[in-house]
Amino acid sequence: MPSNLALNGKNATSRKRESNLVKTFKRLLKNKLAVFGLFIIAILIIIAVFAPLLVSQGPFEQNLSETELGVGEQGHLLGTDNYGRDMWSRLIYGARISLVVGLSSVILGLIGGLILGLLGGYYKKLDGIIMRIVDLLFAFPGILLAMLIIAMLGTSLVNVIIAISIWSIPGCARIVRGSALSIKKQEYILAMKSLGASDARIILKHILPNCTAPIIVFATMRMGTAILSTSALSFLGLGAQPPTPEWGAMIAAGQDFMWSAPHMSVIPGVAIMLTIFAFNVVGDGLRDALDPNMELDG
Amino acid sequence: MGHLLLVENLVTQYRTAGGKLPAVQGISFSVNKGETLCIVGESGCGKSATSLSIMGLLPANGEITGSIRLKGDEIVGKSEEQLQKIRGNEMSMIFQEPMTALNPVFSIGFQLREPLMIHRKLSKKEATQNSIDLLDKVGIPNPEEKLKQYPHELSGGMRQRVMIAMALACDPSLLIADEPTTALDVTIQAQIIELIDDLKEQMGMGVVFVTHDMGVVAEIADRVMVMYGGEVVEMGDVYSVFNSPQHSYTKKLLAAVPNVDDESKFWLQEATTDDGSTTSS
Amino acid sequence: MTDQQPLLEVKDLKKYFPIKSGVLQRTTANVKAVENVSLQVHEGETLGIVGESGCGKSTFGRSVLGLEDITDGTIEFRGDHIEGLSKRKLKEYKKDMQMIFQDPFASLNPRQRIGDALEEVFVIHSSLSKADRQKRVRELLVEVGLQEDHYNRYPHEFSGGQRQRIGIARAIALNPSLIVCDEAVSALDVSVQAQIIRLLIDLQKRYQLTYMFISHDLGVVKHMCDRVLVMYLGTMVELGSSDQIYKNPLHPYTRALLSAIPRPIPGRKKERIKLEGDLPSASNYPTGCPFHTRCPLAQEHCKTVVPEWREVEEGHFIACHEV
Amino acid sequence: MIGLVVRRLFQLVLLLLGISFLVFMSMFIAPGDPATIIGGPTASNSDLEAIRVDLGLDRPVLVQYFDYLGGILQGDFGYSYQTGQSVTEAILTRFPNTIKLASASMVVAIIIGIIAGMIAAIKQNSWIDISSTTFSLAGVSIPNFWLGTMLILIFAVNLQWLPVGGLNSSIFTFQGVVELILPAITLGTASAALIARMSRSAMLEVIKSDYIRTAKAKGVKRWSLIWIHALRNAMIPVVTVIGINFGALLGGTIITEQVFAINGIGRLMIDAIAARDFPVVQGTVLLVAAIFVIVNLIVDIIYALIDPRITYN
Amino acid sequence: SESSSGENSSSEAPNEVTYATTTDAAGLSPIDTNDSVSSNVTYQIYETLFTQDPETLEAKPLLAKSYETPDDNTWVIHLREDIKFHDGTPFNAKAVKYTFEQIKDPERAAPRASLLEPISSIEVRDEYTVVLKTEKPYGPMLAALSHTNAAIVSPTADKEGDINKDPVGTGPFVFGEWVEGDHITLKRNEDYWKDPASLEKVTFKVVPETSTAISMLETGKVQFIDALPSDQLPRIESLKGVEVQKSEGTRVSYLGFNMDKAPFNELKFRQAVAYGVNQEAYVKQLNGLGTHNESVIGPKVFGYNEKAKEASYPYDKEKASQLIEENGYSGQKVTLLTANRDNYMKMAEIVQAQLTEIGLNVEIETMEWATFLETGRKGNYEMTFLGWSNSTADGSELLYPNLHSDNIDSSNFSRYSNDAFDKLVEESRETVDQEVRKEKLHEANVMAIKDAPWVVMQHGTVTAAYDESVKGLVVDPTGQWLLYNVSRE
Ligand SMILES: Nc1ncnc2c1ncn2[C@@H]1O[C@H](COP(=O)(O)OP(=O)(O)OP(=O)(O)O)[C@@H](O)[C@H]1O
Ligand SMILES: Nc1ncnc2c1ncn2[C@@H]1O[C@H](COP(=O)(O)OP(=O)(O)OP(=O)(O)O)[C@@H](O)[C@H]1O
Ligand SMILES: [Mg+2]
Ligand SMILES: [Mg+2]
Ligand code: NI
Repeated sequence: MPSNLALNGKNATSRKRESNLVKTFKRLLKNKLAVFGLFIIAILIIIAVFAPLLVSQGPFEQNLSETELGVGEQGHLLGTDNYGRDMWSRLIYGARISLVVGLSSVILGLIGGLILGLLGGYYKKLDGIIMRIVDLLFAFPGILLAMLIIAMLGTSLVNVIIAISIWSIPGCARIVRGSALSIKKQEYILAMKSLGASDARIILKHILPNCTAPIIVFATMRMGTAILSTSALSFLGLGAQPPTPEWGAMIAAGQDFMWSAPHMSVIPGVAIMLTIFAFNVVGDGLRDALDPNMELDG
Repeated sequence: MGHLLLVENLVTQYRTAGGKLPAVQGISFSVNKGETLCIVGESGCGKSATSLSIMGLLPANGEITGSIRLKGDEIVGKSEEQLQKIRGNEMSMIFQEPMTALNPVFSIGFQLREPLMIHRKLSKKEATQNSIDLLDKVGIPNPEEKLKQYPHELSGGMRQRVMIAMALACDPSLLIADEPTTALDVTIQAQIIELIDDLKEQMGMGVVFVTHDMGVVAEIADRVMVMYGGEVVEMGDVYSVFNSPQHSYTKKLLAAVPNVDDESKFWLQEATTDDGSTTSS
Repeated sequence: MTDQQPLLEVKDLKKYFPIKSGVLQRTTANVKAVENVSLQVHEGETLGIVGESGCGKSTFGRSVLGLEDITDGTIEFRGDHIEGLSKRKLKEYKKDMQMIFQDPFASLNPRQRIGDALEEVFVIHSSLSKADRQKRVRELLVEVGLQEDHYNRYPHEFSGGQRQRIGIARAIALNPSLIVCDEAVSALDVSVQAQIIRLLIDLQKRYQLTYMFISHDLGVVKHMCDRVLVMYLGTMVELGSSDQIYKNPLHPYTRALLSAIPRPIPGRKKERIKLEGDLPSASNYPTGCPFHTRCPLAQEHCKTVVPEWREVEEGHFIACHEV
Repeated sequence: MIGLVVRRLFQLVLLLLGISFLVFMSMFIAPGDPATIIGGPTASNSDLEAIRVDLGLDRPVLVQYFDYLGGILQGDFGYSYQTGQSVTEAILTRFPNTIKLASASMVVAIIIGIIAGMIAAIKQNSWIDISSTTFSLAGVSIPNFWLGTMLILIFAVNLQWLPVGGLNSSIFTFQGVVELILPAITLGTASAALIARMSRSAMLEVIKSDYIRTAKAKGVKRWSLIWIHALRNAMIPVVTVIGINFGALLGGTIITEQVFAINGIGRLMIDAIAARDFPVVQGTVLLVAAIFVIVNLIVDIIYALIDPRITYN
Repeated sequence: SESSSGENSSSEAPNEVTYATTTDAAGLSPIDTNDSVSSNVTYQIYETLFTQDPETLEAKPLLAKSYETPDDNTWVIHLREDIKFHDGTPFNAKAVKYTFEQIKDPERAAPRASLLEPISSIEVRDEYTVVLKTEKPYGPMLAALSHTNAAIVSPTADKEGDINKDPVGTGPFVFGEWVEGDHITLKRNEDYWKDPASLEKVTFKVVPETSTAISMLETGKVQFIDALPSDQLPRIESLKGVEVQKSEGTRVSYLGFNMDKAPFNELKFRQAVAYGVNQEAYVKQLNGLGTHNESVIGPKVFGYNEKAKEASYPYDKEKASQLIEENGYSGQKVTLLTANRDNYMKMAEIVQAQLTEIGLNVEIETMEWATFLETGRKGNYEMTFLGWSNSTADGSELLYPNLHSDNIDSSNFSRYSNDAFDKLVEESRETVDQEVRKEKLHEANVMAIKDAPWVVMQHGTVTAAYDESVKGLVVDPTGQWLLYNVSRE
């Protein structure tokens, strides 16, 4: 590994210019924690994809005579739930849904939030109106919003993603706007204006990259909240219906069994934590890799 | 012995994506009490790197070997805590970029008072009074009012002067000035140079002065050190360097000085005689 | 020359900055950064602007390029008012007017490799292919005395002077008609400085370029500029050809300035004119002649009457009662 | 700045109008009928019709809305469908509890968050950093419900140090503070986590800047270097997060109020939504919106106070 | 508000009981409320003319002294004398007339107006005699008059104030204060017409989360909780110093078909499902809180007959699969609408798995209660779970609203319509002779079991957990309890 890295270093000195993406990725790989995070994410994806090959009992198979078994009991790696379903099986099938919901709702919410936040932060004229829209989104109760979505679009996983995305928008918008406001005052923005750069270019190429740090933190943290909020939504009947395994819903279901079978809520909780841990450390690493001031290890 | 500052075999390297970049390649020099050493040299030849190394303020990707001694006390390898006591007090520095070197969210007054309150243990009131005097000394009009302003509200030259005032606040034994007067008009520049000269004489302050302006060098320097590509190519008494430069780079440098007293359109004449090759490390 | 349409005509330009104070951030005073500046700049000439630091040179330069919301006055570029131009039109003009910023570090995006930063200029204003753009950038780097392989470095990996050269490269990239050079060469050692200035002069010759050259280095100004404007506290105090200003400085401030130039001759005793008296500030603007508080010639009426801007000889203007 | 405040308060009125309309409409679009809930599964159709007439639900939606607005102009926010209590009264009795809870959690979140974040940044990649990160991530992955119940179990039931639930005493008494501890931790943890991560990240940016180098050159002590020079610069994104979170906290008090048997706005709102008790939903939503806007106005003012470069004209 | 809870925690002070309820009362007027939490409170404050024996559920006079039925359509009720409402208003025939008319008044929109709907006139014969007339005989009259929502209120208090906020009855406890959303306190009625209650003060504390309530019970902050969720039972039973009471209740939970939709309108399909559902397996998951009995009318409800069992379709997977296969239902896609509360989710998950095994393709659709109610009423579903808490414990009160065709589009969610059944139910309501009624109800019950609009999942258990110092608490099969006889030691 180290010799490899040294070699990369050598390559970079040569005139050949690598794409920024590759460079960033290489820098990312130098961060041990981030590599660990990537590793976890890779495992999660593999598990999600190959779920059927990794289980001995299907995620829906009940066995009412073997309920609430503890971890490792009677051949169940992670025990069973209150219907005698295999927790391990449910957990890894659940990864499919939770990862998709978490990732896509965060990405969608991010897109919405970025658009609103950047426009509001950059254009003084739009700021008022956009921030009021954001306030509106904030103040409008999430449950009511979800109920509206059910009423208008029906209940499906896609609509869950829509609901959670909309929830993520105002927070993201405010954070981006805050950063944009201060970056806008920097002299290099003035310099770009003097070069005649279009607003779009200034916003996308100069303001946006300089507010990546808070965005990354927000987005990676939001992943966890997003997965958890699916349980609130499935309560309304929006989202993955039982017995579909889905981490948020699994935690919610396990809450009634906190005394008799704590593993029912702890296991999906740990899974969520591990997931967002992975995304967070990768996010951290990415932030460092994107930061030109980053300390290079020598 | 007896040198205020003694630098031996200083090597400063920056780690970059393209490997290690040696900005300073084994230089040695000394500064005595009450002496001004001017460092001149090509842009990018390692002057700032030298200054930062002495202060122990290299960026995170910088590393240093060799020995730097202040009053016989080794600085290389000192802990941050130990350096804290020295910085701003025993030695202080004026940075090259005035815009980013001041904290944007604190008023000038706050930033000026700070070294006084830390090292001199002055009360806020005394420190304020002292700050006003300092701003006055560096030629800033209306100092009381300026204390309440923020860096972005000042012109480049004023920020530079605030930096200077800050560095001089505690009458350091060693002042490192990295192009302190480039952003200043000549009248203010003259005033600052005089101020530094005075302090040097009165307090026996040693000065390391980095500049491009040969006029300033001629005025302030006791000794001159010429750097090129991270190395010292010439060092000596200001008179001897100016009057009989040895190294070809020094010669070129002196030849390139625009002279106000000269009638000719200087560069147009020389345009053909110089190939203008300037390669940095 | 005077019969020709000027490239740039500024009339009665004023730029005030409000000073806010207190928790409620109320405007309590104004900083008069630029006060009543009017002048013309002709195609192909170099106008030097010198003056005390803080006298409004940078602000003036930025205003001319439309980077500041000016308080009052008009700016015409090639006969068009740039204050009221549409965005698209303005972009066309921007291509024609460039600025080299005084603080090169702050004016570079810290997250952009300088190669990309330079390339971006071409992306904005030309339709060059990517390969061509990169080629041009390499050429530019070399032209300003940097190396091609600096392409992939970030701004913080350069020395002060190197950054300044990047700023210069960016400004000259598109062959604009007007470049405002704000302390463009101050951080360069004299040999590089000479090279850059030669480059600028060369470009000027080739493309009829016009410079507004803001500098504290009076030596450079002398050799570089056709005309020189001396500013004090936001106002114009003297304007004339380079020869007129250097050989026959009339305004007491100009004289003081010139006398303070350090000469590269060690040991020479300087006989500079020391300015005594209170330093006024832009927010505490003196009445009458702005210079009267420090002027060695000041008379009673200087304190109350604003001196008239008058032509003392062909093309040599001055604002002073006493000369 | 006064202009900003006046302008914002004006916008607040418009915002509230917009929200009230949206809430009103969505309650009608959303499935579920208040009369069915009051009547229960037993009620006959005629019973339900009588209830509807009684509540005025038989009139056209817009008429009901304008009626409602008319009431608001006279300071009348309507009456609960469920209990007949005046909405103003219902809110006033619960509001102090919620504000107590939300503010206490915010204080907990800010203190823990900023300290943890800053320390993590200073010791980047050390074990302190990693454990602070892990703590933060646990903070957002633990559902409030779980955390609250666990805290009760440990500190109230097993150790018997703190009460199980309820907010009955004045905040200025010892008992009042003791009662707040567990709920505030429960509600504040997730925010603390986000604030910690944000502070860390902002701090890492700031710590590399030139002005920190300047401060070092002045010999500023490490402590004030970080907690004064760097912190204030790092606060800008953090303050945003705090503002956002305060809003989220107000909305998110539901679970905490539920677990700790606190009689607050969150529970009032969620119960009202579940029962389609429109007037109460309206009232609580408007209140939360108003607080949210005011908090964010304060955040914007704090921006300008922290960063002198930001001005509002 | 109440004095600080800090003092409350030392409510070892006897003569006081705090009860934790998951939701607050909607109101304190028996006329204007219909929810069980409100009845729990009003039950202590107001009294009805008759009351059901907590064990046998037979109606006994309470505020009434006696009654006679000169003909099937006339009920002459003699009232007890010298009883006063808490506000001093005398209790008399006028008060009864006033109360009943208020319940029946459409303007008042009383949610339980249907209780007294068959009554056509209310006459005051003298100060202490009231005569109720019906158009058709009304069998469950006494059960209806025993219903908490038919409790008698003080006419003065109702006319002059809001009894929903400030209740005035004749009961053993008088209203103290109500901090909405937080707690209600009642005080002992010192002038009660019987001996005053032993408890001086009763607090109904709102604790929305059962697990918190259990913790409070454990730490002594509350003394009494009821309607224990089965999943929490192991924890509650493990608590020291806490007693748990469990007894059979009247509540029935069932899987209902929407008989308007195919194939749910086909008997064969319903039979297959009925055979395929293993109630025993489900009930086992309830930690003893529920009994398996496939009769629609439960053992604790008037009209139950053990023989009903013979009509049922006991669990038989083979038979179910066979029916599915023979009638071409294999792989039939079925949506199982489930409200997100009580034990419905549990039923749904288990039944889904069981029906999948017999070859159906079942999907669960969850809904929150309000949405569910509307959807259910409109019949926009295929199969769903529901329950019925029979607060009068009378079979007519179960069969009429839930399965009689009159109530399609309202409370007859299954949209079951069977003329013969309807007739039997009507007869059970219109007969005064209780023995005849019982027989009719049994016949109707058997018919409903055979027709299988419902597959009964369980009959409920009423539960309470209380501090061992609480004595004399009896929870009746409808889940109600009276604190009059309760004391603390
Ligand atoms: N954003 C601002 N807010 C308030 N005052 C400002 C602002 N920018 C500049 N000023 C003030 O305007 C005056 C002119 O500033 P300017 O930067 O134009 O000076 P300058 O001539 O370029 O000086 P220097 O040579 O030192 O760069 C100064 O007094 C400065 O303090
Ligand atoms: N942080 C850094 N990372 C990598 N390389 C750097 C860094 N800072 C400076 N350099 C490089 O180190 C060399 C020396 O830089 P230094 O700043 O010391 O030059 P200088 O002599 O001060 O020049 P100038 O007069 O232009 O300021 C330059 O080639 C520069 O590109
Ligand atoms: Mg330098
Ligand atoms: Mg300037
Ligand atoms: Ni001319």
